[in-house]
Amino acid sequence: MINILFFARLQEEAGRESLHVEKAGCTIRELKEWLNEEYRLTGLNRTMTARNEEFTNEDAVIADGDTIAFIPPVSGG
Amino acid sequence: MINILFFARLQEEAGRESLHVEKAGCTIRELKEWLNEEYRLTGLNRTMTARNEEFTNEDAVIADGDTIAFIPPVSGG
Amino acid sequence: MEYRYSRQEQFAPIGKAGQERLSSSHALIMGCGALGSACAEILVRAGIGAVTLIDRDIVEPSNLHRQNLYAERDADGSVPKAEAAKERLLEINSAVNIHTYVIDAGSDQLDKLAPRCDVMVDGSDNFDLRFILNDAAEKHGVPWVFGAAAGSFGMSCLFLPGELPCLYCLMQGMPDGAMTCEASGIISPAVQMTASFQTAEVMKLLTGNTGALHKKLVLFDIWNNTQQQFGFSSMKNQNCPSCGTVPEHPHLNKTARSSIRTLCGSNTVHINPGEEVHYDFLMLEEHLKQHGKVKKNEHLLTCLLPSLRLAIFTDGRILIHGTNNPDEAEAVYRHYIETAAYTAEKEPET
Amino acid sequence: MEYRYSRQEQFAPIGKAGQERLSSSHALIMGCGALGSACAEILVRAGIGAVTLIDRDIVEPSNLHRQNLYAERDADGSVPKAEAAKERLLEINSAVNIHTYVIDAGSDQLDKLAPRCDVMVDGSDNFDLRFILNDAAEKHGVPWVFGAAAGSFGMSCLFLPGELPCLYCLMQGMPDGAMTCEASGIISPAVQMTASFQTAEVMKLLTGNTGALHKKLVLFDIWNNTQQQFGFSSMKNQNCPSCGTVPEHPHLNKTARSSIRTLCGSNTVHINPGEEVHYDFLMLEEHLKQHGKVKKNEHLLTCLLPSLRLAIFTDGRILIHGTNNPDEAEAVYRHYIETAAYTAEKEPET
Repeated sequence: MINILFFARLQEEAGRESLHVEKAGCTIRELKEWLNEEYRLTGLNRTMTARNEEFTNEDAVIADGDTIAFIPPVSGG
Repeated sequence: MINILFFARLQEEAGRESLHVEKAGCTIRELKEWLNEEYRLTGLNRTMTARNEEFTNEDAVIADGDTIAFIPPVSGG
Repeated sequence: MEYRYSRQEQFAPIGKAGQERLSSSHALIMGCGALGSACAEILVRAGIGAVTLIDRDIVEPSNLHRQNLYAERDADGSVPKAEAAKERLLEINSAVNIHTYVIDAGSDQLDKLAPRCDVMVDGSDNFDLRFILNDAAEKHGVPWVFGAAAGSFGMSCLFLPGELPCLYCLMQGMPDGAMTCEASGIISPAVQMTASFQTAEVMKLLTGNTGALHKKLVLFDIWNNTQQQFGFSSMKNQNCPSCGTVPEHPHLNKTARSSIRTLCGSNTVHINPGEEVHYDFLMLEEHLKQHGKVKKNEHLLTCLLPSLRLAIFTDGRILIHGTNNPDEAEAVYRHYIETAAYTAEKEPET
Repeated sequence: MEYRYSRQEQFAPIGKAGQERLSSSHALIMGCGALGSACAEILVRAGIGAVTLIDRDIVEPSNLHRQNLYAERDADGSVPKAEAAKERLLEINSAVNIHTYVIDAGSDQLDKLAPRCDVMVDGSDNFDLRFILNDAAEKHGVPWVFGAAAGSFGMSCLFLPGELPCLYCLMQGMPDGAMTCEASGIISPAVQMTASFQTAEVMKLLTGNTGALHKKLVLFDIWNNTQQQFGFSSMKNQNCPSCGTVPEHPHLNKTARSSIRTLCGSNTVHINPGEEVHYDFLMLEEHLKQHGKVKKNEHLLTCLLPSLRLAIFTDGRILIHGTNNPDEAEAVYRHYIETAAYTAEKEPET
């Protein structure tokens, strides 16, 4: 079981702040593809990703119990 | 084993941000007395206390794995 | 051209309806130091309908590094903080009604002013005043938001009478060893962050977003990058003297009395004669100019002594800058001022 | 009387030594909107030695709810933000050296200005400019602090060339779907909190407290009371075009070209003719006053058309208020302005 956190725009799109799913063993890239299909989340390709509060790249493999956070950038200033 | 967090003035007095000790089963009051003796922490009587991120009073009994935070007030403004 | 509040109304939880509610709301700002002036600026820019500013102090050079409404001219002119704040706030938003009280507010004044406002914002620097605010809030059913900052720490918490435990439930008495700006210094980002927490709760409350209220005490250290939040709903004490089933509001029932207090974060002692005292400023000026340079403005008279500076308000209060020692301050008061003054008892102006 | 920075020096990690370092430091503030003006005020109050303010825009009424250096008179007078900011900052602290550039800064200007400062503060509202800042920082070894806010969200991160991965390592390209003030609105507490995070890092850096630097990206939502911090030390990409072993600084090498862009958070289109254009303001005034009321100040000429307002800068840039549509803006430009102007090619002023 892994824990997924959504922020900012993605929170609105997903309609929720978090998600628990059985996706241990897949890569970040595979998880993004799955979320795009299942939840119609857009722009995930260009969304920063953290695993257990550390940024990570798309090749990283997700372990059981990991928390994955998707961080879509804020632009205003 | 319990986890103790110090903030503000108490952090300076204790010289550390946290402490892990075998104090499950005692009350907050007893823990304060023990900390006063062992670590010479002053003013603990008038320090707000939280257990697992919820404020609690001095009669509460601490369970194994609890996180106890001592929150000495800040006064300036 | 775009409407003044268009970007704030575009924020969905506020919208046009929230903006209208905000524009008919009234906040009391207790203290116009660092937190009070930061909160006042945010709320006035946001388009609140009215603010009441209360402060007993004047702008000093050592305030300028963290108190965002004041400029060098305010310190040079020894302008009372509430008046300097009002002037700048009106330049920012002339549509807001701004009421000022240059007084050492205590239980009498807060008991009268609390029921006239929708929320009270804590910009004070001591827990004596916070317990008075807490009692006034509970007695009149007015929410208030606690805020405090020192060093790189800050804390904030909204109190909702009738719904949440009160400050007295949480602290169960006057704290000792609280962190002050005097001892720990203070940096401006800690001030602005505390004020951000305070005003976010006030904006939620006044725009009708009660579901978004935090209902936790937040504590942070911006230098060491920590932030903690603590719930307190279980702390309600039915026997609490401030909010219990038979409330006594003990801090509202203290009678005003004379006081000599060191002010937080400035090398200054504040003397409150207790009852209102009216000086003959002409006589006082004649007397004091033998000792040092005297200046007057509409709010006060200042005298520069060799190592101290006196500021005497029209209501009889005195600030003695250049000392932290209440005994020294009292001796100065007796030596230079008391003998030159006559006393007239009067009701407080509020 | 107490020294201006006494409470800041009393904060032990700064002290007298830190204050001295701060007073000989120079910060570049890229953009004087909400974050830029909040950061500038904090750093100028804190006693930084010098700031360089860069902004292409003028003060608008819809800025006032969140942009803390500006007053109603600045919006009434269509004053450029960098100039209005400078005026207020000098009232606050006349000892600080303040340099202003009312320009649409791009790679040329930042390549020149970056090496003259100790830190760059991101007060911009778009990632085009942030990637230019990032390249200029990496090329010249100057730290910069990213900041962004929209709705009730904010994020901040300090980048340290040579020590930490850069913005490009983290984002790996221009983001799409980033939150803007246009779409999500913006509330002032989110601005002040973001600026608090940014300036805390800048103060640590400039006072020599490098051990206290956060080295994480922080993200918060002040309406929903969340805050998260993310480390990024493992993200260093040796092939990064901005900070890798063979850096190309691609965003610094783009040649300036004409652009038509919608500005974040205001119903405005910005037209940059690319090369510097010098209008004959007298001729332009004659021409435009047939269509609407014309006003001039030392920085620009404005013309109030039935549903739009034009602001034409001396360097040839144009703001068209009242539309978000670049095509409409371009048509207006061609119709009202281009025909009345003559062009002279010149080097940028910086």
